[in-house]
Amino acid sequence: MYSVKVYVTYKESVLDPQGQAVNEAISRLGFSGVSDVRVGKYFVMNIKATELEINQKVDNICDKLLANPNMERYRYELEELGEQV
Amino acid sequence: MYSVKVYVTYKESVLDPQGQAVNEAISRLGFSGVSDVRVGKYFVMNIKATELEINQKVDNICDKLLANPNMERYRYELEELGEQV
Amino acid sequence: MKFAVIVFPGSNCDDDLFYAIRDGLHEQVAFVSYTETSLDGFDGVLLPGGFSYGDYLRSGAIASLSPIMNEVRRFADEGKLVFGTCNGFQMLTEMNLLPGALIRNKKIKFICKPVSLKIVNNQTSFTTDYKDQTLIELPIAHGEGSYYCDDKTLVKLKKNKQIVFRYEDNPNGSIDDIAGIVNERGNVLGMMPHPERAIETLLGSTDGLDLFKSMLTTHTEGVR
Amino acid sequence: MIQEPTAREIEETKLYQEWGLTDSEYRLIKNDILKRQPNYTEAGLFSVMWSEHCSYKNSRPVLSRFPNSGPQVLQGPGEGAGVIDIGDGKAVVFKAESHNHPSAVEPYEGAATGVGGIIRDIFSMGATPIALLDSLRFGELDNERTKYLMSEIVSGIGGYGNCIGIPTIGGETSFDPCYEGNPLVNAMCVGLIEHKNIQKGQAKGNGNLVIYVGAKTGRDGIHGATFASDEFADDKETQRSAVQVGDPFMEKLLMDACLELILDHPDWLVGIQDMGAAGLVSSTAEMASKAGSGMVLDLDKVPQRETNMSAYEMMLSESQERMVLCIKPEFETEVTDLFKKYDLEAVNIGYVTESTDYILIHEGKIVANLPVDSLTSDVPVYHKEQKEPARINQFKNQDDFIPEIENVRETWLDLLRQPTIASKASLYETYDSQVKVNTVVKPGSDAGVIRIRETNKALAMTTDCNARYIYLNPKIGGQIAVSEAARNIVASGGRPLAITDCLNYGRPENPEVFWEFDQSAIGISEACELFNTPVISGNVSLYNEFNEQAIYPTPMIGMVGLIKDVKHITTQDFKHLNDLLYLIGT
Ligand SMILES: Nc1ncnc2c1ncn2[C@@H]1O[C@H](COP(=O)(O)OP(=O)(O)O)[C@@H](O)[C@H]1O
Repeated sequence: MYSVKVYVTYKESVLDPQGQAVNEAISRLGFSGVSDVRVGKYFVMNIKATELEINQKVDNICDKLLANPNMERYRYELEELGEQV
Repeated sequence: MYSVKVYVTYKESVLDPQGQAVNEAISRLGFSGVSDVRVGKYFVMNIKATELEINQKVDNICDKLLANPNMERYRYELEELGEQV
Repeated sequence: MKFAVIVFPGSNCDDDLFYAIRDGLHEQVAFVSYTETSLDGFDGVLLPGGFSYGDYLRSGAIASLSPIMNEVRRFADEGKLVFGTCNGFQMLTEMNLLPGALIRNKKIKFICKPVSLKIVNNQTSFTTDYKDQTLIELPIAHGEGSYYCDDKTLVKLKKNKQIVFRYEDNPNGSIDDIAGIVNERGNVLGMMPHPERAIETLLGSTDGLDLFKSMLTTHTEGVR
Repeated sequence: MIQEPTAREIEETKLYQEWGLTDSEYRLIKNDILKRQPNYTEAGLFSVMWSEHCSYKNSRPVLSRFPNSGPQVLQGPGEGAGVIDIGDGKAVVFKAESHNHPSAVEPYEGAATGVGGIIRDIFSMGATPIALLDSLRFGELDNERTKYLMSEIVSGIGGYGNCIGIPTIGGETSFDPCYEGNPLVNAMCVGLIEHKNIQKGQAKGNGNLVIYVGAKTGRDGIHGATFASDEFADDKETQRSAVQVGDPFMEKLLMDACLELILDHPDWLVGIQDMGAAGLVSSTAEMASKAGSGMVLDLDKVPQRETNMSAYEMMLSESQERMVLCIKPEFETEVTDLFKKYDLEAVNIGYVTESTDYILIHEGKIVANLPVDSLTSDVPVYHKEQKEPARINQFKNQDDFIPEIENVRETWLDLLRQPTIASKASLYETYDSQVKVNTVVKPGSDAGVIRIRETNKALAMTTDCNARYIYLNPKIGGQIAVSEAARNIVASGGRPLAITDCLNYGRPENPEVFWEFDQSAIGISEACELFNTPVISGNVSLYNEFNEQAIYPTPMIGMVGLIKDVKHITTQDFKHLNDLLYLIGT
């Protein structure tokens, strides 16, 4: 069993209006020196798989569902959990 | 200058309809053994601050804007960047 | 001509399309559930607007994995007419039946209002009944309708005359003011505005009717 | 798991006070109703059912002033929503609901779940929702917090309505410093129904099954009802329990499934009610009490989102998107299958009995056993003290203010710049006002108008209230609120049918607040008599205060009118050059 964290963001070339809005809101709140805010999605899940399979499985799930390659890219982190049944 | 990554998720007890929908979609795609999907937000930004200030500054931004303490919690990672002006 | 309106969990403009065909175009129309696997007997497919699966994850993404979508793909591959509006457009890009993607509106907010569109190609299966370069008014209602594609795709879209509708006053930040595009073959149209909401004078505009009439013309006179 | 306090500890530590029960109420429960100490679960049930939000214990005497009958009234107050005949075997169903406190804490979700709740009230009557309206009050737009609240609340309303696919076709928005710490978020839903399909929230018939449908139960919003009956202060803000998150997608499925059950299978269904404030206990107890029945619920069967939930938590949870059905046992499989088609769980959690006992079983043990009426009708009614505020007399003695306008153009532009007067297009353009293709008049005119398919008729609807008038003179202000609504209906081509309301005030323990409440109700009643518009549903929201400063008395009026022929529909914009302008009235 793995705990998997997936991070999905727009590609650099895609305008990120949410990031811009957050950046402006931060400035309006009076915080200076904050720039280049980008907003993405963050998924946490548990996946049952062997060490051999896990990377391919996560890649597959990301390619097919969690990210749209036309505009997004992803990265992920794995953490092995104790054997839970 | 720091590169800051903030991760915001609903507290455990809060309903996560997105997570549920994504979990079901993953199963329908034929991937087995995936459970407890939670969807959160992910922010990347650059912040100018000294080592002394940075944690408090990020905490403040999160408390005031990026997360609603009534329903969400956050964690973040800092990475010091070279001195860019 | 017989149209199928595909209904996904969370679709909410399915009725809108149904009435447009039945009461506006006076042709046959039936709802088809996302769980079905056949489109036998239908001549055109309509993908409705709304919030399939709550627009969770990305709009249209989860719906595009439904059982019926393999059949929609086959239908499109055979050169038959497929039309998607709003959420339906988002599904078509998610399935790569149309290039590019629809992202969050530039000003973030959902926008519901009438917009002015220019017919930039009236030589498609969906626009023959419009005059070229005319302006029409259709409602929009979306939060993620900003059309995005990379530069290479944009060049290709222009070269192949795949851009069908452009906004006169771009409401959402779409690249090149794009409001609707067809695939290379010209039998799949996706657009953010809602022609099915502009069918009756009582409700403000009838500018959408010619789109469905064009589909009928194409069907009776053969695909261009 | 935390050890629950014993019945004795609850009495000795007066824990019930924390949940909003007074000493005398506790004594009434212990000495007269149960003749024993209530246990933890039971005390919890009483505390939410006897809160103002569920019981109207303070407002009932005031509400009794309202006219609520008439030949056109098919269902007055008391069910999920009121129903008015509009001919052709059809009727219109509507109600308004406030979600002020949750929206102050989590503006997006608070507003969204407010919309979700009022929609459930409408479809649980068997009606198809056809339109939404809202009524919003904020502080002045001179600070970031208010701008943030407004932006999130408007997004939340749109987010829910747009997603579920019900057009939002009208509303009102105004700004005044008195709402800064306690914004008002009122939502109204209108539905259409055939007379024969009108449902009741009742659980009757020995052995009939109690069915739970929709989202799983979590620990969200526990004590939401008592929380709605409590005022705000700065220092308390962080102690709030997590508000509920809305899932409009789930609600769309739930709505479609419930309507299919009601419209296509009336023989399977005995009663239906939504789980709103005080969730499971309020819905089931009301259903049984209304029918004079008893009920046994097995809480182990309640679908749960979290582990180790106690009976107390399950009964008080305000998780959204849930409904209770009472069905005939022979159709259990059919009902389960119908919901399964929509990917929804329908679970049998109990049954109706002949007695009038309300019995809860958890982990094989009886955890509550009460006379069901003790939760619903034995609630004490309070006649609160009233006192005319000093300001009213002061106003009387003040000289009339005669404005001197030097530059008409400047003054006019200044007026238009006032957020309360300025165009609200930037707000209502974020609402899908056209989905379902029946909207003839969108937001931006006097009233929203929806045509009724297959007829020549249409319905006009509006929400109105000028709280300043009510602050200055509650009685006349109340009359003005109803009159304004009526004018908006008439100006759209309709004849007023009836009203719903959201009565937003400060704490009723303050005699001046209570006087405002009562006086404005008198004014509203008088106007309703005159316009022949009975009050067929509504909602009371008290304790709207921030740091002990009450809001202006704000009774929002939601009115629906019938337009006999779509040809009569009028909009407020000028139509042609050289058309003549008339001023009518005084
Ligand atoms: N929150 C809102 N939601 C939907 N429509 C709104 C809202 N606020 C204002 N409107 C619309 O804007 C128009 C003007 O409203 P309002 O400012 O209350 O003026 P009036 O006093 O003329 O009713 C109306 O058509 C109303 O329906």
